[in-house]
Amino acid sequence: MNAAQTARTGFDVAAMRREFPILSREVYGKKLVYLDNAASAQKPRAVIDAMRQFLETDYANVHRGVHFLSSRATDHYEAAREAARRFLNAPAADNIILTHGGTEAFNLVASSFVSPMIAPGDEIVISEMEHHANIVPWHFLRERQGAVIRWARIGDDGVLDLDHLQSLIGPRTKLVAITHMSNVLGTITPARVIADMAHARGVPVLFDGCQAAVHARVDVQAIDADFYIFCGHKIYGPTGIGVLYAKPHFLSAMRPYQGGGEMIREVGFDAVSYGDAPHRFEAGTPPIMEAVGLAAAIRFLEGIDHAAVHAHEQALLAHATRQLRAANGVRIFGEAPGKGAIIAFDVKGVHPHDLATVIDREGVAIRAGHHCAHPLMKRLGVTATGRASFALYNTMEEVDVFVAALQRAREFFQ
Amino acid sequence: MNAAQTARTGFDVAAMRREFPILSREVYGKKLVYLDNAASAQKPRAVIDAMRQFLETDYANVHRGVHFLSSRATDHYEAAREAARRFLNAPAADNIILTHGGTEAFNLVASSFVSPMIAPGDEIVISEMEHHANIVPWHFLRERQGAVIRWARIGDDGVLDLDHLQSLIGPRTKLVAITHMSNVLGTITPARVIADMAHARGVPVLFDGCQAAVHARVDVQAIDADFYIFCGHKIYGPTGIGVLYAKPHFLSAMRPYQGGGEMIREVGFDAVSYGDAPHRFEAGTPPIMEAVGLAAAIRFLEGIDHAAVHAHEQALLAHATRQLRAANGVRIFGEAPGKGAIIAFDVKGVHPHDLATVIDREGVAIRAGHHCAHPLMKRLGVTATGRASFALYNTMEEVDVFVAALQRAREFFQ
Amino acid sequence: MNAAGLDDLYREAILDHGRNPRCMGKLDDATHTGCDANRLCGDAVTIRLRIADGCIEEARFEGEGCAISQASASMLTEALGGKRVEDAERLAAMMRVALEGREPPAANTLAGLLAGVRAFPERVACALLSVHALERALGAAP
Amino acid sequence: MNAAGLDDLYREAILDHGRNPRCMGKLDDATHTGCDANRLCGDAVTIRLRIADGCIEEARFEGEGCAISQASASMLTEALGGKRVEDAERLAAMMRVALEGREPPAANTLAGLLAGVRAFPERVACALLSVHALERALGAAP
Ligand SMILES: Cc1ncc(COP(=O)(O)O)c(C=O)c1O
Ligand SMILES: Cc1ncc(COP(=O)(O)O)c(C=O)c1O
Repeated sequence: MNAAQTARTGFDVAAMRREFPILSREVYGKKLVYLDNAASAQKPRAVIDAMRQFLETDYANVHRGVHFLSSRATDHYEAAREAARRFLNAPAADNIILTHGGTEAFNLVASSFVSPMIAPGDEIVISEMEHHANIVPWHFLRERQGAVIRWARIGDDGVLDLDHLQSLIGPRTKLVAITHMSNVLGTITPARVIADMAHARGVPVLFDGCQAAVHARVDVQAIDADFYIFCGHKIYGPTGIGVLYAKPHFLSAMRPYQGGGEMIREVGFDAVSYGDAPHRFEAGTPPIMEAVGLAAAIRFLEGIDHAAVHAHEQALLAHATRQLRAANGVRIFGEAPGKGAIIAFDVKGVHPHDLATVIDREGVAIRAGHHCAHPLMKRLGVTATGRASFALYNTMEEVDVFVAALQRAREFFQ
Repeated sequence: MNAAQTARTGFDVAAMRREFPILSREVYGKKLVYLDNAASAQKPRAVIDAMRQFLETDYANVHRGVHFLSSRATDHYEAAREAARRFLNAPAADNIILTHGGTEAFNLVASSFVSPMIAPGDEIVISEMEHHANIVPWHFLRERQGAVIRWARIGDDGVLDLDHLQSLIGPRTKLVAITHMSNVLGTITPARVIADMAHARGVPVLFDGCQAAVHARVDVQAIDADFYIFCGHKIYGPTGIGVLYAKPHFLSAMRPYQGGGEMIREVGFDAVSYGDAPHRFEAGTPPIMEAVGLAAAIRFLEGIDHAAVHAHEQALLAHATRQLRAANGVRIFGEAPGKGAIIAFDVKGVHPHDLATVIDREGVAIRAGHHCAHPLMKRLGVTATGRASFALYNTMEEVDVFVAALQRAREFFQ
Repeated sequence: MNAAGLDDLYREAILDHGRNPRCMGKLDDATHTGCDANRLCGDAVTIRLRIADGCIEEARFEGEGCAISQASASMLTEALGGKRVEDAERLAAMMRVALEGREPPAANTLAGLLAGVRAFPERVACALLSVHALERALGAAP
Repeated sequence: MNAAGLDDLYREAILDHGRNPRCMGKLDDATHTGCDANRLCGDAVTIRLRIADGCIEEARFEGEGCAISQASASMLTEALGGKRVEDAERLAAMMRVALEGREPPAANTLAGLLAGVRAFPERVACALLSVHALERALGAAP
């Protein structure tokens, strides 16, 4: 099946797997079948080596130094900003803020951009399928400043209800913040349509690209995003780094987020002034090694055929969906057309945790739980689901191993 | 000199140097002499390898998963918390919050602990020799909430004026936040005395241990710190991770800092509740790889003779101080008794930047500038200084190379 | 299931309690109530007791979650009926030690039945959920 | 100094201007003022011009910082005296291109004298500080 698959999509998955050292490890004496990619993807040799080599040859703190290593490290760091710019097709590197993760980027926007303009009763529009990272910062504004969160509905198929979304955007709306791809349902949202909708009412729009960045091609200019967020560890890069794209006029108007070194212009005893964007938002020693890893991950993705990868992931998704549909008692959550390679599901009579524990002993790693999406769980009427999520290194055989393990687990618990 | 040095202190610096791959590199065809350790220290093989090996064998996201790798990664992550606890001699691992850096830790305390109790006119007491990371967050509270920053004086020798400090602590003081070791002057402050002073007036105390953690032994119980902060990259660990120690009753009373996954208990449409410390303060995917590196750095430090290292660093400091005092036109800033291995200085007729550029071409990396300490620069009456800072891998010969290069630069500019 | 440890985790008794929980439901005249939820996975257990003269006359639970958390709640509440409060407290303490500690519990005890979980550190919290709920119920003011 | 590039960076002319800056000081009847500071190193330059009939009658600077930033300010203000505003603007633009761009500037120009900085990327900002201050002065309302 693998050979056929490769022939069909022109994608050599066996060669790809050799780039990821961890994939050759065993778990309880079984081959590792890693289907928890939406939580975090594994790292190719290129990323691991880039960080190691950087630490062994070019490491120093950035920006503040005039010596050779500091200047090298600064070049590396700024090259990562430029790589992120390319990756998102942002107009300029100054539009890119390197954060310590996706979550920090949401909090930065909430604190530096949204919070200062919130009066009690002002609204933030999100959807029912957001990740907690795109919910809890708005709850902070609700608790502390009286903001109101409006929840755009999704259909039973997991498709965002655009009419309902539109009806929520009104004169008190300060921001529309919507996922570009759901980490549970796989739904990819029509970003340009949403942006136009928000802009028609003069409201800025933020997209949560933490999942989309690895599955879809992102072009922040084409979708006219005002803010776009993704993180390194889900695109085969390191932990501890995220990217916030923002249009320059928002950036220059935003107050600083964290205070510390690098982000200031002048610090006095009774006064302080701040540097320009992006530095104003990058207080302290930044994630330097992580930036090197992020740049390597982006180069890694640039070096492979995006269309072939996409076709491969879609083939995995289709194969898994078909098999799960055929299995007894399995229910799939999320059937949006064009969805990304994530399947949330449950199995009748088997709690997702028990399922995950049982198939883990066969080497199959899936996620079980609420996936940091409590409101979505409520919307779906469950407390937890299983979730299998696919990466470019997964194979059709792995899907088969997963489904067979799931069947055996179901029988065991019956 | 090296052999003698080793004999004197019982410390084998040549062997130590072999643990740090970058030290064998050349710069402009010259041997690298890295004296910018206070900005960031280089990484031993043990740290680099621990992160690489983790990514190659055990990587996954933490906490949320029931599968093998996730459980391994969680163990690694929690082992880092325990390592940080040991390193600080904190009573329990739950007192340890892993942040994305030193700077984030200051901002967390400012935002989650201090900000909610600030009324206009309330005071934060710091010193004239603080790093911007321990200044700018308080300026935020000044700008946004009317807090007042009170500056404890230092003497011309760089010693903290304890009488003045005491006189500043009053009924409106909400926090005393003082460096445990100055990143410019090298001054080590009497933490326990300061803590007792603050506690006598019922005021909590925070210590900035970003420099002290690598040069002094820290015991947060012995000094009775309420908050203690250090960061990974200055103790031979990775970027992107910091540690905040806090006494449990403060932690449990503090509101969350960033919102996102992992830090919640329950997220609803109209309500949210938060998890317990330390998780309440660790939103989103944490610095997992970085935690592995931090734990390796701490184990590395635990594996060497602290007294011998300290003696070695003090010998470097004494040798450099002697030589610089003997050189023409060199002025040293900071002569506190028992100071750590940092020398800030300037050279008559040579701007620090020009000096740093010139000696860089001889392979010597020092820092030139304000060292993220503008107020201290004003106090010293300069806009910038040079700074040489020593690590356990520096040698007496390196000090000689540095001083000789400095002398040549001085002649060049005369 | 032949994979190491799984048979030990999901013993017949546990599967049975998981499928057919005993003592499940409301207890309208409860004097003591305690509940606990697992932040990470959403499992939840509420235990209700009717205590009179230092004796647990009736115990019931409600809950939602995996086989381990629900079977543990079922087995525990079943064991509580008729016990004196001190004995219930002792049972809770014993189970905590048995599931978190180093020494394996005796095979034929309640903790022994759940002991398979010790090989699955990320599932220990599931087994302890009802223990914690019980502790809270016993500690709650009547 | 024999190390590669240093002699080129610190040419005699630059050292001379650094040690004995020309046109340094206040200009009480200035019509145009501009200043810039380097956030990272604290170098600062203020340029003051007296402009009449489109012509720079006098130029002066005040500043603090490294040899490069101060020599560049000294050489630039010296060159400004008597220049027409358009020519000063052209000079600023040329220097920016020469120091930031790919093509090395001609040796016998002002930019040429400063061109050694091109091998020291972290010092280019020092050389451009006074250029930026000049641009601000020229752009400032009289
Ligand atoms: C859709 C979505 N948004 C936001 C996040 C938060 O990213 P991170 O945990 O890296 O901060 C995640 C990942 O957990 C996600 O899947
Ligand atoms: C004394 C002191 N405090 C705080 C910091 C801030 O640490 P970081 O830059 O790692 O956030 C530093 C280092 O730059 C420092 O030297």
